[in-house]
Amino acid sequence: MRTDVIFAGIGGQGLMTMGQILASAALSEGKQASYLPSYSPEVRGGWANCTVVISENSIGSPTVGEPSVLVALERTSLAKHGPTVKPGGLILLNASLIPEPLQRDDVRLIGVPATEIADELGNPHVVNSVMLGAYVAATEAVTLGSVADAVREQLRSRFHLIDVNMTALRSGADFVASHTPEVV
Amino acid sequence: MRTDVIFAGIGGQGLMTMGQILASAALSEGKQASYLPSYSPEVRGGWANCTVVISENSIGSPTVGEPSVLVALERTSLAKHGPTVKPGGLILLNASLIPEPLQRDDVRLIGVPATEIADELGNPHVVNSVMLGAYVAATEAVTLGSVADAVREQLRSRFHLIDVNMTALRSGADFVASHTPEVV
Amino acid sequence: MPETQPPVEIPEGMEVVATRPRALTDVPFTYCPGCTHGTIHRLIAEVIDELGLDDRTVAIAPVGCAVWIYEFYALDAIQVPHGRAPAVGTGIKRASPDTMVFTYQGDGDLAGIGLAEVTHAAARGENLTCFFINNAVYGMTQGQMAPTTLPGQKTTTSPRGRDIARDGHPIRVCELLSTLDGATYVERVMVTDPKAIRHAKRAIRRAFEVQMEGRGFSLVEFLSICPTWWGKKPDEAVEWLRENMMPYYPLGVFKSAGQAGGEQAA
Amino acid sequence: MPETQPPVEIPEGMEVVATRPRALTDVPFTYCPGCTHGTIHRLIAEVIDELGLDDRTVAIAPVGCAVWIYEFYALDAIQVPHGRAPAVGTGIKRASPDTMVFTYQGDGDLAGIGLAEVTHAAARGENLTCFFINNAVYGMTQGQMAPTTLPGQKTTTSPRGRDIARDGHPIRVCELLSTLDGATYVERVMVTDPKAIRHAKRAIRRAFEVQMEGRGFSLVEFLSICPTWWGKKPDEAVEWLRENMMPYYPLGVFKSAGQAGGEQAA
Amino acid sequence: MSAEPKAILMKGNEAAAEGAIAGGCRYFFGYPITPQNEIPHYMAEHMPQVGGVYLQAESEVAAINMVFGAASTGARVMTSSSGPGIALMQEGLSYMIGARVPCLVVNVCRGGPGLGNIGTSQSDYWMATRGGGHGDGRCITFAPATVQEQYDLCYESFDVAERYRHPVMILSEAALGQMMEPVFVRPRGEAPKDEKPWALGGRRGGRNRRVINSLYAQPDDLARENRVLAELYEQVTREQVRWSEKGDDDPEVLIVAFGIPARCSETAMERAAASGVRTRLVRPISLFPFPHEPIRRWAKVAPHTLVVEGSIGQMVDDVRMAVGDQSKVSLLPVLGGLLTTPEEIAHEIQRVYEEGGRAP
Amino acid sequence: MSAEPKAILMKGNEAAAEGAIAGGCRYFFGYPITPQNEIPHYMAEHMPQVGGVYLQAESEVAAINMVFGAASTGARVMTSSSGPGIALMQEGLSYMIGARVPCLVVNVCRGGPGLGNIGTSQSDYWMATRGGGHGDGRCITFAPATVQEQYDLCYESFDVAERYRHPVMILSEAALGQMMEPVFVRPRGEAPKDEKPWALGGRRGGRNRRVINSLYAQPDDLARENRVLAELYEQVTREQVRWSEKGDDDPEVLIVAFGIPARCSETAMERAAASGVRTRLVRPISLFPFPHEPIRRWAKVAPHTLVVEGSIGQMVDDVRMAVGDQSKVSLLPVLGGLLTTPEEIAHEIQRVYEEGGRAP
Amino acid sequence: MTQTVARKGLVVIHAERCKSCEWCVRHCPTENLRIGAGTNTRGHRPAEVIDPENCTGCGQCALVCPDVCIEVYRARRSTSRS
Amino acid sequence: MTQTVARKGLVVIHAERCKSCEWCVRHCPTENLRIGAGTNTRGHRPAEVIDPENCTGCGQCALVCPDVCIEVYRARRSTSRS
Ligand SMILES: Cc1ncc(C[n+]2csc(CCOP(=O)(O)OP(=O)(O)O)c2C)c(N)n1
Ligand SMILES: Cc1ncc(C[n+]2csc(CCOP(=O)(O)OP(=O)(O)O)c2C)c(N)n1
Ligand code: SF4
Ligand code: SF4
Ligand code: SF4
Ligand code: SF4
Ligand code: SF4
Ligand code: SF4
Ligand SMILES: [Mg+2]
Ligand SMILES: [Mg+2]
Repeated sequence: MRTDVIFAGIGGQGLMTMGQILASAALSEGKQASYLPSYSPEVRGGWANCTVVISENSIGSPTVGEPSVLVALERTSLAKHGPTVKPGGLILLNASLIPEPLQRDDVRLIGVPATEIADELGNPHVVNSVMLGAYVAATEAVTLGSVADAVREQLRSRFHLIDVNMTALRSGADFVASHTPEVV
Repeated sequence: MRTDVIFAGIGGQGLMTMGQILASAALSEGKQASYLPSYSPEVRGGWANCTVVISENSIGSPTVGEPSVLVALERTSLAKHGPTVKPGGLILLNASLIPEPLQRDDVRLIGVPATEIADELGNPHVVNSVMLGAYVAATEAVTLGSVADAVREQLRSRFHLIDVNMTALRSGADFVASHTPEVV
Repeated sequence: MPETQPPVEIPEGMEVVATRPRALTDVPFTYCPGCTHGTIHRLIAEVIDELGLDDRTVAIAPVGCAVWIYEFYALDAIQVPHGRAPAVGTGIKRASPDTMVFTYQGDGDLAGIGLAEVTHAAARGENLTCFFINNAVYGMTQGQMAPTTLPGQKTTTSPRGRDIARDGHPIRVCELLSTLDGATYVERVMVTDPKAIRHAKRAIRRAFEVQMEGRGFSLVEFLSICPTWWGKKPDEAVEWLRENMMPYYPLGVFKSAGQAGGEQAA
Repeated sequence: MPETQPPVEIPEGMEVVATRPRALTDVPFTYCPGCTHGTIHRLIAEVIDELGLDDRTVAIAPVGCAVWIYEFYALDAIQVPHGRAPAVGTGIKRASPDTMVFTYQGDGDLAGIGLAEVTHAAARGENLTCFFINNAVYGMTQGQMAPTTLPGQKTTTSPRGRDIARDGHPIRVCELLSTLDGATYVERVMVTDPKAIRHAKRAIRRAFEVQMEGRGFSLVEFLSICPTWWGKKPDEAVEWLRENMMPYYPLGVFKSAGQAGGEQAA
Repeated sequence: MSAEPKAILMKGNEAAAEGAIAGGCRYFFGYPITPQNEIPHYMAEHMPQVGGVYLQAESEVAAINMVFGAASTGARVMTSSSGPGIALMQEGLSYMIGARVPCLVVNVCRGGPGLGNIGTSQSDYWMATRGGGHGDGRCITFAPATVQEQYDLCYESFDVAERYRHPVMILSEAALGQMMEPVFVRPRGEAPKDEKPWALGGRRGGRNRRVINSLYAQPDDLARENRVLAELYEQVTREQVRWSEKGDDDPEVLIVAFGIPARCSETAMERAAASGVRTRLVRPISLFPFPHEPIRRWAKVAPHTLVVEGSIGQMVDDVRMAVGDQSKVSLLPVLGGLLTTPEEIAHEIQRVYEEGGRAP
Repeated sequence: MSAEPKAILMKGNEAAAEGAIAGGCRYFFGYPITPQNEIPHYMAEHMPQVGGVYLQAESEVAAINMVFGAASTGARVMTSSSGPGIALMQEGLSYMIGARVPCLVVNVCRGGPGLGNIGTSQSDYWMATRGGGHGDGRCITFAPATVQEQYDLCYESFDVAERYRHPVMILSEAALGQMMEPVFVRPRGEAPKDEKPWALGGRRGGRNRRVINSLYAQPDDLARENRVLAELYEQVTREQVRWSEKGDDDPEVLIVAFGIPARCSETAMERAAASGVRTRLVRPISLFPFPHEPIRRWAKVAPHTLVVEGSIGQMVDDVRMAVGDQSKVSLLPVLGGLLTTPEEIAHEIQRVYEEGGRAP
Repeated sequence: MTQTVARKGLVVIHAERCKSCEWCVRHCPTENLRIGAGTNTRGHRPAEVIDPENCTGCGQCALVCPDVCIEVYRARRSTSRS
Repeated sequence: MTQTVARKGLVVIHAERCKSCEWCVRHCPTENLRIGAGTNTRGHRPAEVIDPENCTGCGQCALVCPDVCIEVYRARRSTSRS
């Protein structure tokens, strides 16, 4: 089984970390994984995205033309990548920054008010963890436990950030679990 | 008719000037001519040679593997190029600096005591003109008149040198005319 | 949210004190929050406005965070290989001497890979102006050690701090170039407070004037902050600049109108 | 004619005052008659002999008339791209710090194409020695204008004389490099009379000593003649050097043991 | 499960750096450029741990010459850069080829020409395989397709470089440098201890002097060296041609691609199979020497040959030379920092298949 | 006979310089290197006469960037160098290609790799035809064989460069630069006066601003530019393929050679004819675009194809691509600064003829 | 379109350009600027004026703003304040 | 093999290396060197000693010779001159 996802947003939103953590989590579950980032040259604020492919067998292409899942952190990313999602696929979006949804009815759309959730948790930087939690809950590509372990590993040297990210992961997952998926 | 000659010596002996003057002279006679120099990178004292090809028609190759005429100004040049001269060809050499002749009996060899002649003329730098005069007398590739004109043109801005070079040309030609060609 | 705050109509009887210079397009800068590249851009644009040079100036964009100045300036512009702006500028000036030319170069660009080109341009007394932005790191490429990185400063390629024994000493560009006969005007300024900013603008103006008068090579060095790779908020970065860069890179006019000297700015 | 004059047996009771240094091979120099490249070669070889460095020195050959030093020195040697000797030397020193490294570079090589490499090596305080032969022209390539060609000097690419307005000012390398913190020892000498030659040899020795003691970058500049492209006999060339080069390129120690200054040689 | 080797997730750039260190590399000279910055960052961090040296050069010109110097002492030395920086190294590479000094150069290729962009590309194919600057030299060039292979090739490259006393280039891609995949790493090794009979360091113990040089003023001497180089390249061609292949044994479309486009092609082949088109992929791993032979072999079977490469068409020349008049060659160029996708390639396979093939 | 044009004896290098000046070149930036020094010497002498500028750059890197700057104002600008210097210009050339700025670069090729020697060579064939640094650019490359042609091609190159807004390279050879032959020269012309809509100089008269740039941060934008470049090269291939040919109409041996070796081949063909071997010579004048078509046409006739070139084998790749499986390709490499001779080539013609030919 | 009352100074902040760097906030002599609560489309929280009446039109904020977000106006001296 | 008589100094000139540049001639304090009449194989006329008795062994000639053609010997101080 091969599953793939594109995380897209602008530089500085923690996209790359999301992708790396997901790939680590998959690896720790004995799966194969590839993580492929892409970004514009501005140091901050340019476009950015990454593709993660997870598979039981060796991974051929690390790129996907028509992703099965898109996680969009802001408007322009949704506009750019939304139309490429495979029919029957899934789009998770940060509803706090993306007021207008995409006009597609052949995909599942889940809006997560991630910025608001992060603000409530007192740290605007954990938007990415909220969305990652939501992604895991919605796809079950890996377990939330493996993701949590990968986050802990990643934050080894900045352990004061571990708790809030754990909460953020869970909040994202909970949001998806407790809301009608076809929200927005 | 295509005729060719290689002038060979060491840097600073005025070889290149000889070749250029010969090519000019040919051109002034309405012939085609190419002059092709070759030298090592030392500024002074390295090996040097040039090939002149004269023809009634357009000149194909400006290089020659087996020249019909060689003019050698010192020992190493004779050693290097002497063996390549076409059987039946001609070798003119500066006998003042080349004591031992080449061991070939299938070519004409003419030794010209050019350094001595130049010394007698009071200017050691006109060795090349002596040899050029000798070459013209021996081959009649061009007329001595055209060569004299070309030398005059070349020395336009250093006209005090014209006379001695004219004498040198004539001395070289005279030497060839008045000696057994198979000398040395 | 509205584009401007307040969403404005200017009342009668008010005159403009500060507005966007005409020599800037309306393309937003690509810099990180608080980065002083933007401040310097604006000052240069203001001087171009004031001297009325916008219809005869060519801007030369470096490789570095400021690579997009060809989009920011409402001027003819050319984007050139890393470090080679002074050579490109030389070509432009030789072919079109009445065009005003300025380069805008980072410390990696000018003092690293491009040191030969700027030094020779200065030695030739090339009639152009170099704006040199010293932020003590390679900003665009992720904060590596620059030729101007201070002793002990941590960067992505000096993770334990710049070690003089291994990495050598920082280069003081103004001091170096002002030894050259061809350098007409060389000054080091900063842009970290209003007074310094006003002074920096005067330096920019003097540099352009030298060029307008055909008096040769001018260079203004700006001590600048890189909040991102210094890992500091803008105000902390300003503090760090004052405490660390200023002592190593003293402000002042190093060369003026053929006169040498390290005259300190007030 | 015999190889030596007289064809010699040295009588008993005579001691050698001057002979071929061991650090030279017996390959004849490729230089034009009277060219002082050869004098400088011999002095360097003598110092290597005297300091006993021949079994741990690598010579770096430039591109220029001196390219063949890899044949002239009885030492390990490497021939490198034009101007890049200090970078190559850096690589050698970093990989093999107890090897003594010297570069031998012309003014085209060091002050022209290679200005960035020597300046950065100096700034880094790279522990190697550069011998810089300033003959005010590109010798090997037919006498073009060099960065050190004097104002008004005629060369094959300044046929009407170097024009400051077009070609810029000559570069004074010692003055430039001695502004750098990493430069430990910088001196300019000449080799046009016996006294100057003896002094030059002392400078070479000091430079090697700096390197042996691990004290960083050292450079000795030699004012040198190029009879061929100056179009002068050797003695006229010496005269020209004294009258024209010396005033522009004053002799002296420009930097010593961390001390700056333009102290004039006696 | 403790003794079992464990794969770790690494960026391609980090894998290149770690692979080189494991292969005995102890000196790194380089200048920053995206998308390869993780290599110098990793080296700055790790070289001191293994008693090596990371030194940031003032430019790529200086970097390659520092490599020249350090490598001339017999040490294992590398540099890395991307297109514009590699362009600046061309003269230095030519000298190292002429002087026969081994080293490793990693090019994490970005979009060009000019400043281009930092997206992924393979458009330095010519500069790698025909480059090495002026004169007759060319780089021995390997192109990895996975992060593991990036590690392995960097690890191995010093042995190859020293075997032939010649620079080796790894032509990587932005995508491969930036992506993460699991990598099995080896213990960090040292360079073999055997003395190199050409290495400089002073005439220690009074040995004969050694010279590293590429100047041969006499044409005969240079001709001799050129002939040696030509023979060396013949030997390299006998010994170092590397490729992988997979797919049908009676292909209708032969695909030739290297690096990431080759992996995308693999996935595309599954789709093609689903639409009933038989394909075979030959993935060159060595770009010089180029695997002419397997390509020609399959070209005789497949009426269509599709080249997928990240340029407007460079490797396609080598493929054309291999294929001769045996099969019809088409090109799918992947331009300007773009990533190709299995979907795009599958579409092109279908297109060339339907277009009808065989020789010109 | 007064009004008749008179040929004057000129060195190839002087002819290049005079041809460029006659073609409207007014700015020269360069750095000395043998065997092309007569070009800068000539320019230093003559540029002031025509109101132009000769400026000696501090390096070839600076020179090509000065060319970039001056050419960006719309002026006709050139530089010249030889192998090592051209290698240093690769990055700058790539920028000019990416930014679409025309210029003329003359490479008077010497022996390589490395410092090599100053003898004659053609071993920068790849650097010229595949070069132009990193990325997808390549130089439009012409190779003269006579001093007259050197003059003519330099004269014409500015028109070509401006037509395509692209650098043009003349790949000359040491021998051709140094040799003298009669040349018919034209009156010195001026560049056409029409305003170039891309040329910089400030927004004079309040016109819109202009930007010369090769950075396209968005992959889609760079892909678009790459596509434009690919199309440009197709157009160049349609419009600029140049070659000359001569010899028998039913050749047994097809000779492909450019520059001086082509002229030596011409003389060798007379000898071959004398020994009863029928030959035909195709001499590429444009190296990129390469004259594939005439070569393929004659390869279908001649069972043997002999490539004579001053390298260990570079153009032979292009010939192989053209010939496909139609004829057996052999190479006579002329190495290391050596000059070939008609005798050597005649000998090789005989050898390949006797060996027996046709496809692989 | 708020019609502002007559005052000494007036600043207009281009919120879309603002990157919330606080340069202006730190340098306003009357401490009349602050980072607002809203977010612009790039995710930054733009600076805003605290009390329009308090602005002297000194221009310091515009002088230090690296993103040229601020325009400043000042009452003309010759004109009487209404 | 000329057996030289005892003397203060003795110079040996490697004629094959000499390029006739006259540095030594100009710098000999006793004006004891000159360019000879013969030519070596490279075509230069090497320097030669005028009067062997006149050489002081001062070494100036060797010091200035750019082509390392000259070896200089001097009578040992301790040794009595025979
Ligand atoms: C030849 C070449 N080398 C390296 C790079 C990569 N590069 C891009 S920007 C940059 C450095 C920028 O630093 P600086 O000049 O200090 O400017 P800043 O970003 O700090 O303003 C480098 C090395 C390049 N584009 N080209
Ligand atoms: C990259 C490169 N550019 C140019 C040259 C040609 N070149 C050879 S020697 C030389 C200059 C030599 O001048 P200088 O360094 O002053 O040494 P000199 O011969 O005067 O001692 C040049 C430009 C080269 N070999 N390589
Ligand atoms: S990386 Fe540094 S220099 Fe570049 S824009 Fe950001 S803060 Fe400014
Ligand atoms: S050209 Fe000049 S520097 Fe070179 S060897 Fe001759 S005299 Fe010396
Ligand atoms: S103009 Fe002056 S008083 Fe008004 S907001 Fe700006 S800094 Fe504050
Ligand atoms: S200084 Fe400018 S960018 Fe910074 S907070 Fe104030 S208005 Fe915003
Ligand atoms: S040693 Fe002294 S005295 Fe003797 S020849 Fe030499 S310079 Fe003259
Ligand atoms: S100094 Fe040396 S080379 Fe010159 S003339 Fe005297 S011995 Fe000969
Ligand atoms: Mg910087
Ligand atoms: Mg010189």
